[in-house]
Amino acid sequence: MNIARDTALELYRVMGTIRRFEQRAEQLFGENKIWGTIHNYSGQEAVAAGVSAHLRDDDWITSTHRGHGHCIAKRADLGKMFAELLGRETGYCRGRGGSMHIADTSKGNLGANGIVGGGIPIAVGAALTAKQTKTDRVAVSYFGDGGANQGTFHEGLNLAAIWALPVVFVLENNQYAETNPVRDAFAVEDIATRAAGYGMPGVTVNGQDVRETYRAGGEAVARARRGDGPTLLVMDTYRYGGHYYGDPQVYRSKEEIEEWRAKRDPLAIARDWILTEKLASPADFDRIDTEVDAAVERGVKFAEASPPASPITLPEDVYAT
Amino acid sequence: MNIARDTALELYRVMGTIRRFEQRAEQLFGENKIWGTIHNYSGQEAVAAGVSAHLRDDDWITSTHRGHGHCIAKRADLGKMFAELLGRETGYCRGRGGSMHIADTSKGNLGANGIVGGGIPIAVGAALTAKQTKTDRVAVSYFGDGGANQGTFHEGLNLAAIWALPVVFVLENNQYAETNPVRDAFAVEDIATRAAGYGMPGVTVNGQDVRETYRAGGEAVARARRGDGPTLLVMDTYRYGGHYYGDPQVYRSKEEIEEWRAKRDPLAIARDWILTEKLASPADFDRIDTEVDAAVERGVKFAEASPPASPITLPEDVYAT
Amino acid sequence: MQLKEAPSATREMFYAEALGDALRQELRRDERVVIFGEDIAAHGGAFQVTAGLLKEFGKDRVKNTPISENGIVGMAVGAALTGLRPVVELMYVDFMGLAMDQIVNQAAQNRFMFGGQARVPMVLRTQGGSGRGNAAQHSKSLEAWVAHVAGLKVVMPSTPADAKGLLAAAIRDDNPVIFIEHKLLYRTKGEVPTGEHVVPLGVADVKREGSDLTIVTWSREVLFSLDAAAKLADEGIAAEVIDVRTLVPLDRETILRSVRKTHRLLVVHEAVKRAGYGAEIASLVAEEAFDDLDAPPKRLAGLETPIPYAQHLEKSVVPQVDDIVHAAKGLVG
Amino acid sequence: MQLKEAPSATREMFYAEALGDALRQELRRDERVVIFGEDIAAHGGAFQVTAGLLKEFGKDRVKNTPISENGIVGMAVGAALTGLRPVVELMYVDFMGLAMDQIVNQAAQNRFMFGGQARVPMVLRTQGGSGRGNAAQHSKSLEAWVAHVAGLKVVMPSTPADAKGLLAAAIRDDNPVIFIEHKLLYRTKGEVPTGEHVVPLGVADVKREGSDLTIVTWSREVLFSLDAAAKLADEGIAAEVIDVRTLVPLDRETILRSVRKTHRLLVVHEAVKRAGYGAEIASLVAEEAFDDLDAPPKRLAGLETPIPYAQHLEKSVVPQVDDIVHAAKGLVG
Ligand SMILES: Cc1ncc(C[n+]2csc(CCOP(=O)(O)OP(=O)(O)O)c2C)c(N)n1
Ligand SMILES: Cc1ncc(C[n+]2csc(CCOP(=O)(O)OP(=O)(O)O)c2C)c(N)n1
Ligand SMILES: [Mg+2]
Ligand SMILES: [Mg+2]
Repeated sequence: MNIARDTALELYRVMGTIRRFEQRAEQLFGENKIWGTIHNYSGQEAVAAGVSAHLRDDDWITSTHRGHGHCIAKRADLGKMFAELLGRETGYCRGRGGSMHIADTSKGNLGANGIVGGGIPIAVGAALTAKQTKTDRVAVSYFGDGGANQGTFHEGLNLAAIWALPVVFVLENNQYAETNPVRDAFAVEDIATRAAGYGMPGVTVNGQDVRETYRAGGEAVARARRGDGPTLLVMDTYRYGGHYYGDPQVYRSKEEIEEWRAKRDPLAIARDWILTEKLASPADFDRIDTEVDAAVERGVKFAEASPPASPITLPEDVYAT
Repeated sequence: MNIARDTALELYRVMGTIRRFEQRAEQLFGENKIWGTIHNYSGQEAVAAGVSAHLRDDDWITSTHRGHGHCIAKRADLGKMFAELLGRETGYCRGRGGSMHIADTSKGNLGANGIVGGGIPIAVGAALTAKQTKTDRVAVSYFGDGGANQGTFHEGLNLAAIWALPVVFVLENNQYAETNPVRDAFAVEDIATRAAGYGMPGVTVNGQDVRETYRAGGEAVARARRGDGPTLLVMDTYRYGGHYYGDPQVYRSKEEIEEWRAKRDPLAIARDWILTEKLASPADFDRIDTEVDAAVERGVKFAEASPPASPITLPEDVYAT
Repeated sequence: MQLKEAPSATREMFYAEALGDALRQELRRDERVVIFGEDIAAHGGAFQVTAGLLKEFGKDRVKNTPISENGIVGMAVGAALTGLRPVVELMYVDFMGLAMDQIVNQAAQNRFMFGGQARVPMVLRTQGGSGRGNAAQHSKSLEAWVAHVAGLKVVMPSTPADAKGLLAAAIRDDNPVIFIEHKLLYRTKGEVPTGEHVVPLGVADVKREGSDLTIVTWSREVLFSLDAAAKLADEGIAAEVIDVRTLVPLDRETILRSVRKTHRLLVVHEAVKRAGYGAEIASLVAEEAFDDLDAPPKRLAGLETPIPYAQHLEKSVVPQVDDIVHAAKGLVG
Repeated sequence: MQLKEAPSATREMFYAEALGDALRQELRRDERVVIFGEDIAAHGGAFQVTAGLLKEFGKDRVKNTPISENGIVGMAVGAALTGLRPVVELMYVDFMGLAMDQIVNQAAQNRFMFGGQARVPMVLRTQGGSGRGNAAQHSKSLEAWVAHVAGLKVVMPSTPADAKGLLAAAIRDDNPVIFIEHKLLYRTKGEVPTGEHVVPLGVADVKREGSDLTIVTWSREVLFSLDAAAKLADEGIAAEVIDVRTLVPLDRETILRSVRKTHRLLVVHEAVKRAGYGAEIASLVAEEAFDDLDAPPKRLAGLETPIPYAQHLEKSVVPQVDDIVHAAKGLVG
């Protein structure tokens, strides 16, 4: 598959933005400006970037507790994201949600979700809306290997399959669910085989190479948009950080982490590819990196300058009137 | 597979007992002696008879709302069953459970279950006990095609697979879940393909031929007993009655029912086989039929002579002391 | 009862029929309304509420689902978030046990967690209660669970007219509404407006006036309470019977006003007494009208046992008419 | 507090550690005890309660599971029915939404539905509450759901010693016990008997004596209430603080005895007030000790909103020490 220069650089920019966003979030966390927990996506950037590149603003996604990447790839405003992490009134969720619930309905992001597997049927429902209203909108549900053992996976995939709904199930197999390695949670090598039991295609994808995630995502999204029904994409990937920022990570070795970082870093792979194919020059990357840094800093500034979330308005967010 | 005369006749007897039990239950229902609802198993007798023939009294089963057959095939006392249906103190559940909750823990029947799919993880738990206590006991979970679309199916099969627990999953595909035909609830032809997604064998079986159910059940139970892990058996079968006794059955045709009754009746198939192989004579069948009738009548008598369930003792069944 | 417009003609309908009428009315009125659930299409639902709707509205708007409670409720959440107004049916309220995650962690909280960005206009129709010999997994009364959850509304109609009007209001509401019918009310009859009929959520209905005690109740126990009130009247006791109709939002004023008049409260419900919604009402009255009470606020509710199967056992664990009479006399006497 | 035997030596422990001590004690004592849940083995659980147990008892008795809440709770039910005594951990009480079917339709009701043929000796350990910025899906207090269910017992310890003793009792109980810890108590400290320690279920603990009002509370709000009582004492108000410890069975006598002495009741809990368990206690007192009350029974509890993320918002929706002081003064003054 040939990917044009603009697309290639945009994929790189999205991935870079995710990485940089999270580095800054970790700093802010270290400065005690972020409360609660953050679950970082770094290492997995190629998945969200490659798949969501095919989505329009009126397409939907459902995300997870590890949602920064999905949110950014769906073109969220970084300022509102940081403001949310900082509990500000200008945050996406006015400080009610925090990292684990950032949603941006204006861009079709139906929310990060603290319930593992919880977003799957919600994406199916969005796809039902698409079909029911006779549009060609699609829904993408991102979830982890852990989510794939929840009942919602089974029920959601079956519902989507029997009605050929326009939804793409993106299983991010980052090798662990919290501390539990995939080998302890599955008795099957290739998780994508599960798709056959629902009568839908299942594809295993190298989730570290954005060319692959882009290609597979493109095919699955196109299939959904055409009305041909759902697909299960199993993306092999890896999270560099612990389960959450601060995780002691007793369950894996430093070597394993280093190995993925050194040999399978999605940003490095993209850079190599783009340079090798001469789609851009090192100077282009420097420019993008600088722009990304600036955008992230603008976001932090916006957030820090924003007022704290108002407690007085809490009730109006409980019930709509 | 060669099945000895005694076994063959015992399989026939169990199937005949189920059929006769339910005919009598329908009569009693018509006489307003049974309260609530009954879901009859007639038509599916070969499944429970063939599989449970391999079970010892210290093996376990979990059953469904359509549980008479499973209960009888696990060698329950007919009198206590009828007494339960009649709400008597001598019933298996002292009138607390009724048809939908008959249990006989003395024979390892962990209960009919009114929650579709509810028994699946319970059977997995029983299998965990078997393994944990280092015995060769096994658990069989009976459930329907409808149950196969519940999250519990997915979670239960995966749990059993990753720990190689001694459990056999018997999916009774009787073509309908209440009014919903299998073709509307699955996008896959062969439900047994789902087993592959858990890394366990999946076998589709002619559920009307007790030779087949006996053979497949025997292999799966033996595999579990050996410690080689779970199996999914998909039994193609049919219920003659409606979903419940009295169902108007708008969702299927008389012809379809007649076709199954005429060509695929499990009792007729068994009889033909046994006669053809000269394992027994027509007189043997007459004798068994008479004995079955008598046993069922004794059961009804016992139940009708029993006192009504006592309300005063209800609290002691809520909490164990 | 407040009607949105002057009641047009009425017709005697079964409760089940009136519910179907509301669905028909709303399906016609708003094409975003879709209904789905197990066996609701050709069969018309386990209690025949949706009978005939498939024919009029087609299988895209009246949809049978597989047996996947958490999945279908989650699907309703997603559909509601994205522009439909789904009405999903759970065949028995007991099956909420399978779907509580989507009901509570998602439907009820999405709007709040998203800082008001979203609305979740969905109705979860289900039915509960005992009285049909369906035993412990098909007879519970679980309204207290959902009434405890911020973000949900909870409706439990007792008459055919209320059933129609409240269901219409629930469908038009922009929040997730848990709408709990009663299996033994489906075949009860009453006059129901045949035209558009909407009963606002949050308004209790004084189903009988009286001055000696206030009976606050809902769902099937309203009928029992009215029967009890008639018997009490024979003995010279005038019971006021308030049907709360919606547990959330609760019409506190109507309840407090009545207690300030009668000085005695009896709350009656079928659900298990311990931590039931009756405790909320008794506490409310004790807190807000303490000085008006001439006797302790009393709850009469289900015994602390699962619902047993046998008919005589089943009746022994939930309040019957005579139990209400007895409790009321104890309070007044 | 009643001890099964004379307290041996004590040692200062964290609440989390004390829970681990109970698990160790029971795993040693009874080989039928097995524990499983998500991330409880090598990692020691999200709150380090099970740290070290894998090493001592091996992976057959201390088992990591996949993320399948309904499945693993159901597995516990099956294991309990067949002879084990499983202790299953749900990482957050909010996840009960996924497992309510197995908790309620199966665990709680099996014995009853089977006419007493079975016992379901299992413990579901979980933790709830706000205060860590985990937002609405990881901060709820849901004890009212399970307290409403006939067949379940419900335990919520507030101190390390109670945590150990009550968990041991729960494991030895022949019924399903929902054992709810609090995420902000894990790092609190207290003296805990190092030897065998069992605190019977159903016995409240008067954690502070007083004569002016009775504060009935549980879990983390016990600590807040004790702090509030200290502040009140400075102002000359003597509050009695009762930690119910087990919501089911409830020690009604201790509560009623206290109210008969103080004549004033304040129930304090973190869960949403509407249909919370506080309503049960306030109603109980209003029903049983009406004439002893000199003021309306009062509930101070969570606002009717999901738990928000930001720290200052989070604090604003659940009772803090000063809120308790304020409410108590309002009651006494
Ligand atoms: C229903 C539910 N169970 C458990 C948890 C606790 N938890 C949060 S993330 C997580 C692991 C999820 O693993 P996976 O789906 O692979 O996603 P990853 O974290 O690897 O991205 C767990 C167990 C939860 N949030 N929700
Ligand atoms: C959780 C749950 N959902 C729905 C029902 C209502 N219900 C009872 S039986 C049934 C159909 C079950 O179909 P299947 O599993 O194929 O079993 P069959 O009746 O065909 O034996 C349904 C929907 C139920 N009892 N439990
Ligand atoms: Mg993972
Ligand atoms: Mg079926």
